[in-house]
Amino acid sequence: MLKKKELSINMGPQHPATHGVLRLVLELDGETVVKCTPHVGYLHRGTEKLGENRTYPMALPLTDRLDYVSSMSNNIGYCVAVERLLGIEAPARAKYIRTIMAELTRIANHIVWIATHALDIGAMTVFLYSMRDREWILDLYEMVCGARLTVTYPRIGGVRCDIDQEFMDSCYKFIEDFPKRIEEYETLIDQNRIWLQRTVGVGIISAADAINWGLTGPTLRGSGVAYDVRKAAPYDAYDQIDFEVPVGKNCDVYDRYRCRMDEFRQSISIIKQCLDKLPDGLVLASEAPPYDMPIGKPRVMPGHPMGEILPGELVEEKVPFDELYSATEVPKGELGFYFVNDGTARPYRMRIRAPSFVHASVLPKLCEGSLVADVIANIGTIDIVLGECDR
Amino acid sequence: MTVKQLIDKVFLTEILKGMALTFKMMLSKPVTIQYPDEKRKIYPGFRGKHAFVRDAKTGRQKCIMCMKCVNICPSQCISLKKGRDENNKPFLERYDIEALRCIYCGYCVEVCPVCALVLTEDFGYCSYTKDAIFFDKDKMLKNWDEFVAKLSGDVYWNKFWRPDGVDIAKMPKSKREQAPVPIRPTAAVPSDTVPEKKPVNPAEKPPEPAAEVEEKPEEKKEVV
Amino acid sequence: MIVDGTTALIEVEEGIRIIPGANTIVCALDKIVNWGRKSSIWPMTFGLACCAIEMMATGASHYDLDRFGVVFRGSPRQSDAIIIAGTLTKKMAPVVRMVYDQMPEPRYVIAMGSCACSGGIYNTYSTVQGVDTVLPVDVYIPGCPPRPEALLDGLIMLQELINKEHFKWSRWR
Amino acid sequence: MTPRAIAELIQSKFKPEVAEITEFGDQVSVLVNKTRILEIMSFLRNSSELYFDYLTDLCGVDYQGRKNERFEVVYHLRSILHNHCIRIKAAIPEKDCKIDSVVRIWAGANWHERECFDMYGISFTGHPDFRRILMPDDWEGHPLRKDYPLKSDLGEAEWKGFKEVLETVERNKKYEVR
Repeated sequence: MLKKKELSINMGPQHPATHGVLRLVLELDGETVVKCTPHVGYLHRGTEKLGENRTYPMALPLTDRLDYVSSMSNNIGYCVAVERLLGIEAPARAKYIRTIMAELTRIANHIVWIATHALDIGAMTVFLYSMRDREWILDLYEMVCGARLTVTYPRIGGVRCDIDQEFMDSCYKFIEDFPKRIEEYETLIDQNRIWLQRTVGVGIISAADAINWGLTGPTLRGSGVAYDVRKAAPYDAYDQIDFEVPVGKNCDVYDRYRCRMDEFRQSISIIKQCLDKLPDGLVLASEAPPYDMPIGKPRVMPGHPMGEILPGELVEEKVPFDELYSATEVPKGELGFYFVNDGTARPYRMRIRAPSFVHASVLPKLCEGSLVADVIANIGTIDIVLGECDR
Repeated sequence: MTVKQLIDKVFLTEILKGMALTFKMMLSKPVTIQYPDEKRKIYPGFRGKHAFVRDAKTGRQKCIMCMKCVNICPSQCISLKKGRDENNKPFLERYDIEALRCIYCGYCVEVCPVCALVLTEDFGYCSYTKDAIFFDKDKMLKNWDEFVAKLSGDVYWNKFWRPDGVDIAKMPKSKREQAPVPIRPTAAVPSDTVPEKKPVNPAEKPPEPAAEVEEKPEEKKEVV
Repeated sequence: MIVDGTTALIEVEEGIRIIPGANTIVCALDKIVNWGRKSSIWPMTFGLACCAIEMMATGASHYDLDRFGVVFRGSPRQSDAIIIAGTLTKKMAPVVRMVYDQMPEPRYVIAMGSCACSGGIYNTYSTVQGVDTVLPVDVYIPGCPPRPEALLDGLIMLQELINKEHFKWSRWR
Repeated sequence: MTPRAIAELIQSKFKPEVAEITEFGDQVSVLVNKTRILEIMSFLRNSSELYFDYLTDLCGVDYQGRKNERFEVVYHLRSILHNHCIRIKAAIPEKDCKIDSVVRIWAGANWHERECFDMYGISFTGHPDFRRILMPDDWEGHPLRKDYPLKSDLGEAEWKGFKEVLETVERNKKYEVR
């Protein structure tokens, strides 16, 4: 009888397939993963603390760099949250433009996802084809706001620049052309037997488990739960747009892949509706705060000796704080911002509920008991970006 | 198993389809841009290298030392020093942008009330040393000259000077009346030899005690 | 072929001369080795943050790094250069240093983007203020993130740097 | 159910535990005592009319000098079935900085609680795998506390691992070719 000994394998933080700087410590029994321990924090940059030291408009560029694959969506999520906090309503045109941008970003994000996911599993060509199409979206971004990746395009109370006819034409052309591109990716991998063997029946998580673990976005919808913030608590123009939420049923990597492929098509339909319906008007609310928003004094209860408070000193009377949790549906899932505001232009507490963070925590559940090769497929399918995970 | 599935299995149809697509792509027009030889179109308003707008009339920069860009900068990479000449008139003594820290958000361009600052469409300025990417005010003017030399038209306009969203009535007067900047030097002004502070400050050096340093006010409250 | 010894050699480039009439190049061995080295920079895939996405875009169809002989390698043992693309945190710094120490000489470091060059917007408790505190950097590429063209510019600058080197290859033979 | 009705239901069920109900916009937060948090949470999770099956977020807040109890742990709950949500807060004094873990109720709380400990130093009793998550294991201090410095230069308090790297850099400098 041979003596069995478990083998520990360290994967990452420098590993081409970990989508950044994720580190996994795998304990293997032969080819089977017995224990999987993710280590995150290699990209912890202190965004929350930094955000508490900046005013609301100044913290906007920080959100670009959270989930750098879909920076526009993060910006929009942040702006929606601050608007709800400050009680500002963006004009209709700005809302539609934001919706277009959010959906373009969803496409761009899923393109990067399919590129890296397919590359990890072994389909190199998809990477080249999809990155080719992504440049088109980046061009659209550049046209409208002058940056490719970290756009800082939306602003609190609207958007920064109006879109012009050139953008509209290019965007129409894109949504006309892109379905053909999706078919190209599908030709390459949809029925491919290697792809099927690597994805079908791998990384199964049931609907109840998925909800219990707090998964959101396509990762949850692949398990058959049609939960989407765009439907559950609409923001921007989503309540005036007709779209479906694609769901899977087998709860595995392949169904999540199908879900995202269907989201491509839904996004295109949303963009088309928005472009058709795009109202005229302003793109920024008149009461929107300027970039040089005055910082102001913390709000106090009447008669409260604010200003004499020293750090560490107990305060008898309660200072009222505004608290707000606002969620938006970014390509990866539900991006939440929780603000505690004390009346100044700086958030007293800025909490970012990042979908990637939650998704990364489910990796042990997905990987344990599966084969070591499936770990790569599992990392790809939950679509994490470490910038957002570690913040 | 249906017949179709059997055929798919035996003849590797899905692989053949993929191969056919690859073959089709081989004959299509390549998308690759041969970069150093052929350049991609940069859209106007791209946020790149920093520059000071050279005023066509005076040949100098237009900064009025309002500190707005210093205060707004999210990465706090701008520092400004206001000096005073012997007539007690303020002039821009130092204006430094630590461009390696900059995040190119364009806030400084947008808040500047006189449109003195611009993020040009230049992007490639890598260097072997850090010092080369540290811009002081002379270098910023030089950046402008380098940038406009490449432009074809007669005037330049940056869309972040007056973004579409902001109500024009809320802008300061200088910004409302800002016209596209002429970039071809008029005959009267030599383009790069105009001394910076000579017209207002003929003395050799400004009186030291009068120089006041206005550091970033953000700094004080970093630990909250 | 008989070469006319009296004919002066023509210098086509610095240090490279040709013999007129004969298909012969006269140059130092350095030049040939440097030409080979600069045409096959193999950087390591070391994406840390945002800039890694632009690095991917540079490697993909539109910009195609392979044109420059740049092929990404997964292992530090096989690579000549390391492109630090993104924010370097203190937790990551030991890893970066270890990876760098594993690379064979001669090796080069490209700091891509604001965060890698100087810490960028993240002047926080957990961020290293510039990768040059940990590694000797050869080329700084500003931008947040730099355009793919800027990365290509940086790589071309690195090629120029390699081209100018003398005798460096022999020490590590 | 409206958030207000949920809050009132909690109040009627756990009368002495609920300290305060605040409202902002259409969001309601319920401040509860931390002692019976587990009981309250399992009621919210399991009762059929509330059925908060989904823990959206769990985070800490530091109210140093602003409130009597320094820390608060904030739970954002959501019911996917009923599509309603509520915010539960538990005040935690600095001296007795711990609270019961809710990992047994929502598995997703696992990393959130670890992060909360990492950033604020609040311990969660009954957590299955309790250690730091974002910062290195031997990092000193809890960064998101209000008295922690923001700037990169930590001086003497610098993390040991980073100091070692800097020493390595110094040591290896003489072997550098350039």
